Amino acid sequence: MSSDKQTLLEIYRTMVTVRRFETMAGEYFAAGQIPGFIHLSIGQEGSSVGVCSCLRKDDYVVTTHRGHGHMIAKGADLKRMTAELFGKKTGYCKGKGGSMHIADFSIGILGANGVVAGGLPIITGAGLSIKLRKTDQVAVAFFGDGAANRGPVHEAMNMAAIWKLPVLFVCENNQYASTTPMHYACSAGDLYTRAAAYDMPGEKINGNDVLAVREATASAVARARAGEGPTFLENVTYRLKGHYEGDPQKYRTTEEIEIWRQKDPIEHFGRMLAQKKYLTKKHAAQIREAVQAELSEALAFAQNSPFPEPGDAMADLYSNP
Amino acid sequence: MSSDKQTLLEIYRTMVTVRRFETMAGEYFAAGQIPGFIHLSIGQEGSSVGVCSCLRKDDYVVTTHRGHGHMIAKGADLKRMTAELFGKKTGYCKGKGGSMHIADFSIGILGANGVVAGGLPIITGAGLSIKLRKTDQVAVAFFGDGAANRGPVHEAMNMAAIWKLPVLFVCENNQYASTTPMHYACSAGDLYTRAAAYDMPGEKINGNDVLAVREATASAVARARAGEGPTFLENVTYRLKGHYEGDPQKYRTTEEIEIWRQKDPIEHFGRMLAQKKYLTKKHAAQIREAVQAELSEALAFAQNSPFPEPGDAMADLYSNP
Amino acid sequence: MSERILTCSAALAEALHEEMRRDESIFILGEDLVAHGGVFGQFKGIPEAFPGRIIDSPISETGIAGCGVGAAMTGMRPFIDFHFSDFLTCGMDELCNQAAKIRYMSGGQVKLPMVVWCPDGAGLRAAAQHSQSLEAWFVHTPGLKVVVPSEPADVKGLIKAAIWDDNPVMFFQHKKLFAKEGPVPEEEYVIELGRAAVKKEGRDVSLLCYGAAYYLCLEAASTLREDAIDAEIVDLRTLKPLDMDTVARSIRKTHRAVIVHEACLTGGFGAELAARIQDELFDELDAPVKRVGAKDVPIPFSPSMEDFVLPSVADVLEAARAVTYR
Amino acid sequence: MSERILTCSAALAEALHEEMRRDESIFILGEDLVAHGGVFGQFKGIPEAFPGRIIDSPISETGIAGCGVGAAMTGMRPFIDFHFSDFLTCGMDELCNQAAKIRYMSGGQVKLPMVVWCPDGAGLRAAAQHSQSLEAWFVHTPGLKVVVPSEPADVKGLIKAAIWDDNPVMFFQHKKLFAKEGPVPEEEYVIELGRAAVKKEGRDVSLLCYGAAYYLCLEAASTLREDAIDAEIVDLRTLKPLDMDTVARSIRKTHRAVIVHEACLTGGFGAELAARIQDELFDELDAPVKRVGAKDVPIPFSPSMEDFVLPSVADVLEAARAVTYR
Ligand SMILES: Cc1ncc(C[n+]2csc(CCOP(=O)(O)OP(=O)(O)O)c2C)c(N)n1
Ligand SMILES: Cc1ncc(C[n+]2csc(CCOP(=O)(O)OP(=O)(O)O)c2C)c(N)n1
Ligand SMILES: [Mg+2]
Ligand SMILES: [Mg+2]
Repeated sequence: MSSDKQTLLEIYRTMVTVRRFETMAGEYFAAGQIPGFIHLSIGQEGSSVGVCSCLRKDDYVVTTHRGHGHMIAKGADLKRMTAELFGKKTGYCKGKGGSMHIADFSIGILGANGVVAGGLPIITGAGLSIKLRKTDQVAVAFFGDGAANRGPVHEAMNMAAIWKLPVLFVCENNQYASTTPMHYACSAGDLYTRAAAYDMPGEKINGNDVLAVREATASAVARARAGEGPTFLENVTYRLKGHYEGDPQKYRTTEEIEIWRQKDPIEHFGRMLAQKKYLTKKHAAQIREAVQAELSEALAFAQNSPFPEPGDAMADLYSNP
Repeated sequence: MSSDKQTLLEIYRTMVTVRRFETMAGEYFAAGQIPGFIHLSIGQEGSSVGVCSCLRKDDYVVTTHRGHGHMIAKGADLKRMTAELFGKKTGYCKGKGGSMHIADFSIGILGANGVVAGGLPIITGAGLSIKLRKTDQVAVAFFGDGAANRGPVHEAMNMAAIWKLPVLFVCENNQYASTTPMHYACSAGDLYTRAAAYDMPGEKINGNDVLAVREATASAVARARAGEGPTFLENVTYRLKGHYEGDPQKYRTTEEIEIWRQKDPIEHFGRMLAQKKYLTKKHAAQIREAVQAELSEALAFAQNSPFPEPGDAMADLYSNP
Repeated sequence: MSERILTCSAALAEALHEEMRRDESIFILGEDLVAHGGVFGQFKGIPEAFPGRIIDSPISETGIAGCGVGAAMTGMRPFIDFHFSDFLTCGMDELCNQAAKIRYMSGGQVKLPMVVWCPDGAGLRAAAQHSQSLEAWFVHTPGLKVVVPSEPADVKGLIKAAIWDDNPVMFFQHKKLFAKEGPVPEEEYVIELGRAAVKKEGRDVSLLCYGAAYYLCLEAASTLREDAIDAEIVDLRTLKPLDMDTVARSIRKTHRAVIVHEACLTGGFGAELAARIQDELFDELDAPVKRVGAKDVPIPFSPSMEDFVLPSVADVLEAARAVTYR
Repeated sequence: MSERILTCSAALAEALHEEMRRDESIFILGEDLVAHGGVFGQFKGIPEAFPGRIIDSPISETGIAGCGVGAAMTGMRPFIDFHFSDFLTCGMDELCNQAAKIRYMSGGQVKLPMVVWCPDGAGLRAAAQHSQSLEAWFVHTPGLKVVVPSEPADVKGLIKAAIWDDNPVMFFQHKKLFAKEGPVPEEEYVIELGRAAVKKEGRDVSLLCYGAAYYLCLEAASTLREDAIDAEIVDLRTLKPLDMDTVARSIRKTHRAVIVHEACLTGGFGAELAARIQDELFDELDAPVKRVGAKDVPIPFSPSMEDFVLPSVADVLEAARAVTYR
């Protein structure tokens, strides 16, 4: 796994892209241009980008209701993503899925999921498929601290463990499941220890340190590709925005949010890059501008795209009827 | 928890009752008098009787498809049990349930279950109910090594842990889930370690040593009644008969069965009682005879009882229609 | 009876306040209830009024449903909040193999007083996994009761009956109706399960509906009046038990029936009702029983497609005209 | 075509042998398959012939179903054994919220070639949790196909179509029919999904059935002949897609229909079919469409009660006579 300047700058740029994308999504949601509801991952870019920076295009990922970051980090097209959020025909899912169901099978994204933990049995199936097809792909599931309390997570982990499947279980512990503090719903205080039950390596990582995430992921990926089985990573992080856009957030204090704002993964990484002299203020500004330009293009694409015809709803259900 | 002579002899007698009941059930199943299919617990009496010897009548138990032993150990009526197995109107469930669904709510048995692990979320609910009603009852779930791989087990354990419910999760690891060896389906080799994920005490016990089971259960019950939360007990044992009566058992060797036959929990305990001079050969024979007499009575009751009327099938669905 | 205007949410909350005050054995269990009084504000004031009796659960629908069963069998009256009815898929075993069957399998030894409360329905651009109407699955499961109210007064009266029923009751409230307002009596009342309500009398066609579809029928009926078609609206309110008497009385008068629900058409509750009507009232029918429901696809995200998939007033009009012009 | 006599089990195993030899991407996943070749011997010889391609799972129905979804989306053709259809309750989310919807939600990006194979049905004194017929739930779930064969030849031809279908297919085989024998062609063949079979021609009444109910109808038809009632038997074979053309053709001839299935009556597939028939063929019907199904209770254990609850030949006769003497 290389960590040369260019790679690191690439990672930084991706993190900025996620942040800016989410910010834009929040704005256009507030403006009523994005229907339904959306869940933003602002503050969690260290995890999404750190993990995906270790993956190949043909590796699989299942993501969650809070999945924009995973999509972008895995290489999704911003135009088609934005268009999907806007419910447009040019979106990834032709407007059928929306934020909670974006998928891009061409880059291995098997889908976001509106069912919490819904992706986990699926990723084990993808891992089994890899093993049966004898490729060296890996399959990665992102899920939350809340999701970790659902039974399917355990069935999926146990099956991946006994069959030594090339799977990464990446738990993004952002401290809350909707209104519920992680410490309320998990008496052990840690989630990574749940892996031990299946004799699976589990590790707790500072999810706001993109390089720590990258390092842990890289060894898990290496183990997986070597046929040594699954790994559990608990990326400890924080969502800086509400659970969904519009969340009254009575369950936490602004002080708490402020503490975590100080640990912003992008600023943290930016400072590190600056210390290494990889990133100047000017360069950082250039990156932001370039990202912004890309996003403006995506936004224009989405806004200028047509809505689906009503009758399009009848297509795409069965492959063959 | 007393361990005086009388208590121990009572325990011994109960173990013999379970063994004899199961043996009888096997015979009458083979003779075609018991419809459907039955799963016998021969060899597992140390666990069922050891655990239930620590329970009060008002404590709750959920049991499994292999539940006759738990029923008897909790104090069920042999007549009504036998009649239920035979599908008779006088059975516990009026012939509606059969072996896999026997229940006796009057002694806290919330039911056997045809769905593996089906009882676990239920027992957590019973535990929650105890807590809300502020009684000092405990709620005990029996389940198998195979059941431990189902997701609901984990949801149930986590919930019991975070709410500190008075629940005992008693995993009877009899080495097999139907044809599947425990070591195939569980890479960690142990099941009790799964409790740690929920910060729940977990203990591995020689399930064929009824006193060891009793001791571990007693402390778990004490913890539960004291409001200190749930405990996980892994009672390691072995089923000496097939998964169901008629099982071809291609998945294991007769040698393996023989090894475990040497560890028969009843013989083991009988020898211990003999060493303590609590039990003479003659007394043991008397006990067997008394049990046999009781069973003959139960059998006669069942055989002489009428079958339900066909139309009885329409009763008992709704409490109020 | 004096009345005031309440929303469906407020009607539910009011009923819960009243009954929880009355009986200690009622408690509420579900996800994310305490901090915000429920996702739809449906439990407003309950956390403050009844601390410890509205309990936040981890995300564990299987466990939640099972807890309801265990608590119901041991002396409590659990009110289980399922968050979104779509996640009933995660509790199907506990609901359909346990709750529905345990009393029967035990030969009637035990009661299971348990309400499974589920926000359902589409129209919020929430896409395929947050928009379903799944009541038909439970109608096909002996041992459960199924209630789907439309108006606030029905919500209040029916939830009380559901709470006091000694059987597991599936109670579906449409998400889009939480803010719907309507008159609710001041006085104490309960609406017995199994009683449909003729909400508008008419002579030409019976519009049989429940839940959100009631409002489609209401709108359709006023348009039909312009065509000189006098529609009767029967709000079924409970699907199991089903008030076939009221349905039959209406059809004996109108000789024509249109069934309207939001669930997708194929295999929906309308199928059962149409099958019964044509069987039991064959000679009364002057036209086939028509069904209006969502098109047989998952609910799509984009507004124009979602609206297209859902049953509309136009669909009701078309069906009503088809049977009356016949 | 030359034929030999096979059981339903053997027909299934033969089809699997043939197709697994043909295509490496087919594999079987489920509980307790390898040691005994499946609980019903349905996979006889497969563990030996295709080691590593029939996989024993832990008891994790949720995981098993989800694995099917994940494998189907990534290049495999999973054949998921659900052990007993009753445990579909444990995989409902993976089947109904994931498998059924993912293709649609993704705008058609992916195929899900996946067979969910489920032994179902009653009559084995296995009681309420091992005896259900749940096909109606899945008919009401857009995105799934539903197949319920009766005779060995149908099993073989339909399972091949199911395996090669690019969509998730629910495939139900009645446990009591595994040992049922019947002629099966020697030659290669596939039975397209969505084609009913007129298995006996008749002029007086259409008996519409599937799965085990086919045999009830067969027996009923021969008794009816003594009453000079000439029954036609339409074995639907697949419920989704439904071959409404064949059904309509039959009813245009007989003008009378009786639907027979083993699932409990209320909300069963018969409701959907009756609703469609009365709607689409209203003027063709000389009598109401009658439905025969199990009584609306869980399946009881004791033989006399179980037999009472299940639909019988006598029930079919009664319904057929009711519609023909009308
Ligand atoms: C099975 C299921 N239960 C409940 C929900 C409602 N819900 C959506 S997101 C969420 C919280 C998820 O928390 P977590 O897994 O920690 O992810 P985060 O939102 O923090 O990223 C809940 C309860 C759901 N979508 N699916
Ligand atoms: C949910 C579910 N899956 C599968 C089965 C079929 N089945 C019945 S018993 C059994 C094995 C159970 O093993 P274990 O939990 O170890 O209990 P044991 O039989 O050893 O007592 C299986 C697979 C079932 N009844 N329920
Ligand atoms: Mg979280
Ligand atoms: Mg076992």
